[in-house]
Amino acid sequence: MGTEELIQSIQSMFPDASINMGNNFPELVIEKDSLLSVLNQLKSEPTLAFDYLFCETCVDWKSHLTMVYHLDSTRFRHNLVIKTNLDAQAPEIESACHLYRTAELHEREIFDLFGVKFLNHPHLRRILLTDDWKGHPLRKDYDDPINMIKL
Amino acid sequence: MFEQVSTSENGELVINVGPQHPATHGVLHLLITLNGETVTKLEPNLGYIHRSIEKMCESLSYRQFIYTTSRMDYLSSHINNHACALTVESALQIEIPERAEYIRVIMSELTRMASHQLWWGAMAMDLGALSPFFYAFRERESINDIMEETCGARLTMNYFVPGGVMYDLHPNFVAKVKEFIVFFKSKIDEYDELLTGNIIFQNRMKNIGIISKEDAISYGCTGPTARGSGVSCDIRKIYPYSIYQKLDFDEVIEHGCDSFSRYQVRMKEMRQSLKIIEQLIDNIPKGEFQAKTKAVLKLPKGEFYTRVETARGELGVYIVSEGGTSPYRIKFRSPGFSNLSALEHMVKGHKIGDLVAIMGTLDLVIPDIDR
Amino acid sequence: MLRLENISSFIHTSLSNHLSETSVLLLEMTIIALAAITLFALLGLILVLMERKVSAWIQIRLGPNRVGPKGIFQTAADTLKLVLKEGFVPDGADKFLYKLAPFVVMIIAMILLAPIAFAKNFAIWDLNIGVFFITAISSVSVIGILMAGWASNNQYSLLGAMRSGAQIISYEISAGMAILSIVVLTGSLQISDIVASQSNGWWLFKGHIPALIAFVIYIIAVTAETNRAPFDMAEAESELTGGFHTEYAGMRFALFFLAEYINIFIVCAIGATLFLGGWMPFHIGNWEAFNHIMDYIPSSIWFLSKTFFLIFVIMWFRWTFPRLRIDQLLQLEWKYLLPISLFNLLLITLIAIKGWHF
Amino acid sequence: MDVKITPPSEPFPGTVHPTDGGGVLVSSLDEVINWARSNSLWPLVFGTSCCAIEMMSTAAAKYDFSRFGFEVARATPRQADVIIIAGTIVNKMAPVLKRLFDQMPDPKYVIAMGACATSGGPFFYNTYSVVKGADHIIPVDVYVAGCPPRPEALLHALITLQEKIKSGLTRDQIRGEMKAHGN
Repeated sequence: MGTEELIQSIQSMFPDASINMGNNFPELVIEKDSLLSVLNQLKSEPTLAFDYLFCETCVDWKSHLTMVYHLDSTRFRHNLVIKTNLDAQAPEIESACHLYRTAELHEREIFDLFGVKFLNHPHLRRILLTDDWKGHPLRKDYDDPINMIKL
Repeated sequence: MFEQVSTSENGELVINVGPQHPATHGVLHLLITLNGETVTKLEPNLGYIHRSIEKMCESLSYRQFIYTTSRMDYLSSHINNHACALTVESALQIEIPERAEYIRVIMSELTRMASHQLWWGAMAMDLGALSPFFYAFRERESINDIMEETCGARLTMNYFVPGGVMYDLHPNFVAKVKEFIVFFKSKIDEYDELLTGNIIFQNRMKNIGIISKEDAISYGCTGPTARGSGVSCDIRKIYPYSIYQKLDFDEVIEHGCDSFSRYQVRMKEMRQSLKIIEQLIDNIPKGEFQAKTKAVLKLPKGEFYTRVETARGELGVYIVSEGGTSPYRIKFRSPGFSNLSALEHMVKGHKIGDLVAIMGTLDLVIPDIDR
Repeated sequence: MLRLENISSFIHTSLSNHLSETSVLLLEMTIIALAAITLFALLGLILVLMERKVSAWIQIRLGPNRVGPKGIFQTAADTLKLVLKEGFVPDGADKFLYKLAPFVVMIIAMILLAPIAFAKNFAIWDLNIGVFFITAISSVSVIGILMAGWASNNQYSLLGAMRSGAQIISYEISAGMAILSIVVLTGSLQISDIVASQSNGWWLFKGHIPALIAFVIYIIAVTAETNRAPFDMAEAESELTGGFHTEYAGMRFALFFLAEYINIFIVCAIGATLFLGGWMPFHIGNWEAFNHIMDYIPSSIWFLSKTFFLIFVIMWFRWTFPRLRIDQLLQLEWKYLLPISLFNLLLITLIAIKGWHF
Repeated sequence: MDVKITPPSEPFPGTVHPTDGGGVLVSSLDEVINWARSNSLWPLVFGTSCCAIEMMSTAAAKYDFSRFGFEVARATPRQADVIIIAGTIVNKMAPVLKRLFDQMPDPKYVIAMGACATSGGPFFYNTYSVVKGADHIIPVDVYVAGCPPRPEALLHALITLQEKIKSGLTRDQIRGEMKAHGN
């Protein structure tokens, strides 16, 4: 399936969501509540078979956070990026780790560095920093006057 | 008098492996629960070498941030640099000279071999065979010598820059690489004789640390870890970058799903790397080694993602640019991080000795995981 | 000619001329004790250095060569440093057992030295149940290791000690069977008798293939019993950091370290005595001239060279093989070595009864 | 241990009475002890990042630090004499490093290998988690420059440490001597 066809078939699956071509991969922007159902459909649909989540991360846009999921299909070798916006004050989203086991550690990392709360995550705890760490360092407003020496 | 030996509720022994433990190859901390010698639960605790590279990169320019990636997965530093250079180049649409492409691929493959050699020695050491480590380092030193002549460093090269490579090749380079190919071809057979056929080694590796194809995909395993389970995931083949398209080499896939398959994949990959270098070393085109680029690089607004195949698996570089001289957000999708998440699945029900062996076959580099 | 037996008898006679029988005995015991301790220290130094040189040779390195000529004082420096290092008891350890354990291991290694014949007519105590004595005492050494592992109050130590317990007790059986096969052939438990029975050839050659099998089993079993790689379960540096001696430092660790090497020496000495003729020179049939030259070499040299050859073999194992897993280790013993050695013992008995050996 | 040691650069306040040979035994015993300690430095297996690989190279056949008797790398801090901090120390690792150092029995020595362990190195600016130099946590005897240092540099550091132990001087005395020499 070419990229054009892929975009069309995904658009027909999710008429509400917007999809357009990014620099590298097609990008699908969805509502955060529909994340699990979208992922589920993308994974189970035999012509798409997005079975491999190769990157999951978050971007802090100050006004809001954006969760970014990079999907790949090991059968058809096509990729898709899913984006969904979260509230900056109390970011919350369903965990994808029941669909993609790799999300478990990635989500713990995002929780640690961005403070995104993943619902139904088996053990959401800090992973890279110490348990008593204050703040989420990859947020743009994070500041640590003691440890960080600004250049 | 006595402090109770720490046990879980049902009387199982809880042990901290790491952060300082010879088998973790760095500062990984594993909290394992043992029933007798059998591992019933394993929980990785990371961050003992979390150096906040992603945060640092947000204040570094696109030329500067490459050096931090050499220190991430220091065993395949060339390949990490390659990923970053490719991202910047694809964003700015820089055409790089063919000579630079050839140099890059040769260097990457040399790095891959050096990394696998170190893995071979270190894994054998985990299994209790101490001598292979020294043999592996003998070969690795000759690669280091080649690198040092051209790049000026032995480990953290910072040789690939956006637009090509930093310096031209050393005049001795081609002769030395050819010498190395002949030398290493005999040595790699020696590796097989020494370890692969050993009955103790085979018993320690076969049917240990099983991960099925589906699980490997779900856990996001890449590189030799996944290819040992029959997943085709070599980025050089499926999403070719640089000049890999033109090269004749095989993606090594084993279907055993166990430690031994992962071992075999790496051993065969070394031979494939030799094959790639053999194809290239005589045909390095003449010309520029670096394209003309602006002194200050500014990426256009947008998001850029590059995937390359390091010695451990798929490295992804995700750059979000706001149009400035430094990235707005940068994310390194490191292969070790995902491979590590499969560790518990592989280790459960095995003995503590196998935990060490399985970790050896995953070839974890902790700074790559923690970043 | 200067032979060890002449020296000992000279000392005995010269002392007896001047002193009463009791005081001669006491004095001789003191001399022997001092000699044994000196031998221990020397053996420790030599064997550790040998291990490091052998490993360096196998691993294409040079090995220690800076401290003293060719690095021969390296282990002396190490020992002195270990003795001078801070000795302490970790918090929460069972202090009494923690301090006792290295001495238990050490003393057992020392007692084992008694019946070994270092040269012709030169043994500390040539008792009539020598072989039995050795098997009995050597199985006690596991107590020291268990003690160390338990008393350290450290999970790694505990695991290492438990592994070691299971391992030593298992392999004791095979080692015992292998020793027994020679006892069957000789018909005596006394070391001097066993050596004397090999005057016309070593049991390794005289006993046909069953003796060879017994020898191989013996070497495997004692490698396991002394906790050497590929059976170094108890220490397993890459798994358990240091096994039972994880919490030991300084002098006490040095004792464990020393005891390991002394144990290797002893098991190799016993192996050389039982299978390779002890201090007996190497003779070939009726090559009179050759045999005469062989006789000219002192018996102590024969004994030591055979022992060190076996030690070298065991070191060679260590630097070549990967480690077994604990269940594979026990499987090897109970499923393979034990049945083989039982069957082998039957064969040897048959050979001994029928007199098929040379 | 807040003992004030007079740096040798300052003149001794008072007169020194020479004794006829009384100190020879003690001082030569000290020399023997220092000789033993300096020639038997067993390193702890401790590597956090890139420098660990160069430490391994130093152990390997080409550079071979076993020549000096350093090859008995111990996995447990109880039996180690020198801790080579090979790599970056981050905030989460700092208490672990301190604990490892505390677990080592005296006398113990520390080598800070590489720029990260010396000062934070390439991770000095704009990082929230890197300790800017391991000497914030434990006292360091010898610093090695480089990112990562070459194996020769580590060997040199180990030999320097040997010399330091052989000299029998304390950290403060050496510092005083260096000041006197204008370093």
